[in-house]
Amino acid sequence: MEKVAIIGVGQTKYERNKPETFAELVFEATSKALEDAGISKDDVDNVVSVSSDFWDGRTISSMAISDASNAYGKDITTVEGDGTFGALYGMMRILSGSFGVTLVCAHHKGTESNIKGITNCAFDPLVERKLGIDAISSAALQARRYMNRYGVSEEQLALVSVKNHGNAMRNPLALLPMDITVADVMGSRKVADPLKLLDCSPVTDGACTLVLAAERPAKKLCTNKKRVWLRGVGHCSDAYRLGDRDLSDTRALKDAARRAYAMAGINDPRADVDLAEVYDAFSYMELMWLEGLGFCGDGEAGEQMERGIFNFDGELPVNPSGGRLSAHPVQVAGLQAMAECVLQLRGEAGDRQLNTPETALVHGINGMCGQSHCVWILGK
Amino acid sequence: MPDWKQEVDVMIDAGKISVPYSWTVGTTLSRFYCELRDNGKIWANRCPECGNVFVPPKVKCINCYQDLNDWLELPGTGTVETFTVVRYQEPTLHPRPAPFVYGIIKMDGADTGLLHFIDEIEPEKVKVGMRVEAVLEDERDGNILDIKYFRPVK
Amino acid sequence: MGNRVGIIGVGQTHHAAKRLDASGVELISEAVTRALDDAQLTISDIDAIVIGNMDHFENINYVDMWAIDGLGACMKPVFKVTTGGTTGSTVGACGYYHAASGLFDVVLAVGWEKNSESDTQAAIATCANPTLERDPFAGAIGPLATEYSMYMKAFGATEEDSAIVAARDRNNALNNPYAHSRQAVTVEDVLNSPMLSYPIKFLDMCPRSDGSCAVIFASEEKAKKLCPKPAWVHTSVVRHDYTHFGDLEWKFMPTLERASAAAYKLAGISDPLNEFDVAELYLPCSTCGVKWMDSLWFCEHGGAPGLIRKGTFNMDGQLPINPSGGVISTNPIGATALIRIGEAAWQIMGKAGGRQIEGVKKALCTGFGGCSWTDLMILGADLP
Amino acid sequence: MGLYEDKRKRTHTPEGYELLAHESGHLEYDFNWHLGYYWSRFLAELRDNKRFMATKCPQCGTVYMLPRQVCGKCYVEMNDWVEVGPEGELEGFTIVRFPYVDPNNGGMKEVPFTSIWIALDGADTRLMHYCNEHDEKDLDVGMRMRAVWSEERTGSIHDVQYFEVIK
Repeated sequence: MEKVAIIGVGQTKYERNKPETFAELVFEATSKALEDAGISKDDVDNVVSVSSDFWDGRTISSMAISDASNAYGKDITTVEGDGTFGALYGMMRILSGSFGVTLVCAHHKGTESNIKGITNCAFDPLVERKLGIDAISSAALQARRYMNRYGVSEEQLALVSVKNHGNAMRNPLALLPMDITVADVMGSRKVADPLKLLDCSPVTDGACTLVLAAERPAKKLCTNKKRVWLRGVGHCSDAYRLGDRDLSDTRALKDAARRAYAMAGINDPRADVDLAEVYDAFSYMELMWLEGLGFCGDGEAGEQMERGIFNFDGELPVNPSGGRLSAHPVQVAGLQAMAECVLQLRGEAGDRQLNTPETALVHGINGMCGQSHCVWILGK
Repeated sequence: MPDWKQEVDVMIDAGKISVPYSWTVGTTLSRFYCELRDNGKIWANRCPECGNVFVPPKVKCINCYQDLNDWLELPGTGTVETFTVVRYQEPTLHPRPAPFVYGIIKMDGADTGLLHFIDEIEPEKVKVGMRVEAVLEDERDGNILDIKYFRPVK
Repeated sequence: MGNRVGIIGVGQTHHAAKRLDASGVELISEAVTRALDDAQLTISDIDAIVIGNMDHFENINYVDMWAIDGLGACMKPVFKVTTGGTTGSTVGACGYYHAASGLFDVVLAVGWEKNSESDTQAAIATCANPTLERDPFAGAIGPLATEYSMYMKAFGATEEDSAIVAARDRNNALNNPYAHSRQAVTVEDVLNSPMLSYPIKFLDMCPRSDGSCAVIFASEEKAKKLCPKPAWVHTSVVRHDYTHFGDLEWKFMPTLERASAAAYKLAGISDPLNEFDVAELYLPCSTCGVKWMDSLWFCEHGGAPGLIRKGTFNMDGQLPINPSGGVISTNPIGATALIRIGEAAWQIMGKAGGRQIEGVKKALCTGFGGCSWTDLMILGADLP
Repeated sequence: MGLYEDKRKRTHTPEGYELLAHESGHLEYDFNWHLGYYWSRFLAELRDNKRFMATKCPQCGTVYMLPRQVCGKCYVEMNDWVEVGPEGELEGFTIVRFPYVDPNNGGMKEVPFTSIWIALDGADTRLMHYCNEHDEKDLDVGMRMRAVWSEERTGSIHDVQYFEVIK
C-alpha cells in the first residue's frame, strides 16, 4: 500500500472568545501549515474541512471557510466529526490514487455556542432528548458506571486532571496550564456527580490544519526531518442509545485499536508506542481509553496513573500537550492531538519535547460517551 | 498584525437559530408510545435471531439487523445500573430544577437500559443496584415523559 | 494506485411529501435493507458505512451516531460527511474513496432527509451568513430565477423551453414507482402553473420530500465476485468555489463547467453528448435543465434551447436525461444527489425497470448545492 | 423492483396504532458570533460613515463586496480597503411572497420582501440586500440603484434600510 505522510502542521493558539471569524482562524492555521511544509498553495490538490453545522450555528458550516482553506478551484469536501476522522478521509483520498497533497483543516469556536443545548441534540428527539440530557450529564453516568465496575476512585480521576493541566504549563498554545493538586480537583464545584469542574474540559476556540502527502510528493516537496508517516488507522462505532451499551465497556475502541495496530504492525502497544495523545474530554475518559487501547488491563489505569506511568517523565507519556482538559476545541481536538505528535516525533516540541520518540498514538472520539473512536499510529 | 486591524473593535453578533420541528415517531415507537399513553404499559421487542430484548423497542436488532416483530410487555421494574446527580441549572433543557437524578435502569425482562429520572428518594441515597419501578403520569401525551420517573421499590 | 471501484447495489425508499409511517431511522433502514437485497448481501458483508444529511433540517446532531440502528452500523466503522445540497453526492464520493483507498472492500453509503419535519425554507436560510446575508436571503429559488432571466435575455431561451424540461422530467417520473410526485403534465400545464419567482413557476420547481437512498460500493476484486454487472466508477470531481452568495458569476455556471471539464478529462471523454448514454442530473428547477446543458459542454453557450426543442434529452432522444423523473419529482435533500448516482448505476446494471434505457455504457450524475457548488460522478459498464 | 410495499399513505401501523409525531414547540439555540476584523470594520464604516468599504486583492485586483480576509483565487491576505457604491446596478432579484419561519426568532417572516443582488460601483462581487419595490413590473436587471440609510445605525447590515431605484 502507498505510504502517506504528514508534511506540515499549523495551529492557532487555543483560547476563549477569540475575536476572529471561522475563516480567519482557518486562514491562520492553513497558512502556517503551508509554510511549515514549505509548499505553495498550488502544490495542494484537494481539501478536507472539518466542522459542524451545530457548533457553528450554520447550515453548511464549510461554506464559510471555502476561500480561507485554499479550496478555490480544487476538490473539497467536509467531514463532520472529530479531526481524526477528517485526517482519515484525507488519507483515503490520497490512497485512492486521485490526489497527491491533501489539506485537512478544522475549526471550532466553543465559546460562541451553548455546549449543553448542542450536545442535547445528539440524543434522540423521540426518546432521551426530552429528558434534557447532554454531554456532561451523560459522561457522568459513564464515569459512575466505570468507577463502580472497576473500583476506581475519584482521586484517581483527579490525578488525570493534575497531570494534564501540569503538562500544559510547557505548551504555549494551551488554554489552561495549571499547577494544581488532587485536593484542588476534589474541592472544585460539583457539576454532575461524580464529575467536578476540574474533571471537565473547557470550551475552547481554535483551528488546526495538517498537510498530508503521498510518498512521492512528500519526498519531493520536503525534507526527511519534516515527514511523519501515517502508519496505521482504525475506526469503529458502538450502539447509539446509552442503555444499549455497557457504558464501562470499550469494545468499539478495542476494535478501532486492533485495526490500527494490525496496519502498523504493532504487537505490544505498551512497548511499541512512545507517546499517546488520548481524548480526555473528561478526566475519567483518559483512564478508560488507556485500557481500551491496550496500554493496560481493564480497570488498571487508575492504579497505574498513581504510579506515574503516564506522566510526562513516565514510562508512557500521555497527553504531553496538556490534552483536551487543557484545551478542547471539539471538532479540532483530533487534529490538535495529531499536530502535537508530529511536533514530538520531529523533535520540535520545545519545552515539552520528549526524549526521541519514534512512534506515537493519537485517539479521537465521536458522539456521546465515546460511542465511536478513531485511532492513529504515527511514526518517523 | 496590520495597523488597521489594531484600530478595529471586533463586534459580536448575538444571534439565534430558532426553528420548530415535528419529528415523525414512526411505526415502531408509535406502538410503544400508544401503549404507554393509552394503556399505561411499557412494551419491548425481541430479536428472533439473538433473542435480545430492546426497550425502547427498535426497528432492527443492533447485533443481527433483523426485523423485530416479536413484542412483549415488561413489568415496569428494573435495577439502577448507573446514575448521576445533576447540579447545574439549564431551564431550557431540563424538565425539572437541579439537583435531580438521572439513572440508567436495566429493565426487568429486557437486555437494555432505559434512561430516566430517579425520584422519591434523596439524591445522596441513590445507589447502583437499587431496585426501582416506573411511575406514570396521570395525563399522558405519547412520549417518554409519560413515565414521570422511577422510584425505589418499597 | 488505489482500487478501481464498482457499485454493486442500490436501494431507495418510496419517497413522499411526508412519510408518517417511518421515522428517520426507519426510512434509513428501509433504504439499507433494499440495497442489501439488491446486492444479495447481508449486513455482515459490509465493511464500512458513510452517511450524511443536513443537520438543521431534522435537528439531529451527530447523525452518524444517531442512525446506527437503521444503518446496521453497531460495531462497524461509520463516517459522516455533509456539504448541504451536495451531501448526497458527497456521501457517494466518500463511499467511493473508502473502497478506492484499499482500506475497505464493501462500503455502504447512505443519504436521507425528512424534509417534512421542519420548515425547509427556514432551515435553508440558516446556510447564509447569519450576520450579513441571512435576512435578505430568499433561498435557492432567487439565484436560479436570476440566472435564467439573464440566460433568456442573452440567448433567446424561453419559458416554454424550461416548461418542456419540466414536462419531460415529470412524465418520466410516471415510470418510477419510488418518485414522490407522479403526475402527467403538459407543457401548457407547466406554463399555466402559479408563478413562484419570475420566470420560475410551480411545476418548474422541486418539491421537498421524505426519503432515503443507499448505494453499495465495492473494490474491483469484491465487485467482480459479488455482482454480475457492477457500475464502475470512472471519476468523481467536486468544485465548491464560492464563499458568499454574492460571489456567484451569473452568466455561466462556472463550478459545473469546471467540474465537468475536469471530470471529462480524467475519464477520457471528448464528446459528452455522444459518449454518455444517460444522465441523472441534480436539476433543482427545470430552468437549470436548459441553461446548465451549456455548462456540461453538450453544446456552445446558448445552444441548449435548440437541443431541447429537438427532444435531444427525451427518453427516446440522443442523451436521455433524468429517466427517474429527476429532482423536480423527488427531493429528500440529503439523499437527492445520491439518488442520481443510484439511478445511474441501475441504468448501467440494467435494473431500472420501466425507466430503463437500452444498452447504457456510460452515465453522468451530478450534485448541486451550497452557493452554486457542483459535485460530479461518471459511471461506466466497463472498467475505467 | 417495485415489489416492495408502498407504505406512503399509512396513518396507522398495521396493528392499528396511531402514527404519532412529536412537536418540539418553540426552540432556540443562542450564538455569539465574533465578526472578526474584516466584517467588524465593514459594519463600523456603515454605521459611522455611511460608506461601503470593500477589500481589494493585491495580486489579481478583485474588489470583494462583502469584504473578507482572503482572495480565494490567489490565496493571499487582503489589507487594501477601497470604497465602493453607494450606487450600483441591479443584477438579480426575487420577490418573496410566501411566508416562512424566520430562524432569527421562530416567528413568521414578514412578506412580501424583495431580495436583490446589487453590484455596487467599483465592486467585482455582489452584495445581497433588500429593495423597497415589491412588484416585478417595477424592477429590471440592469437598473441603477442607491442605498437608503437608516436614521439609527447600530453596526448592522440593516444600517442600510434598502436600495431604491434611481428614477
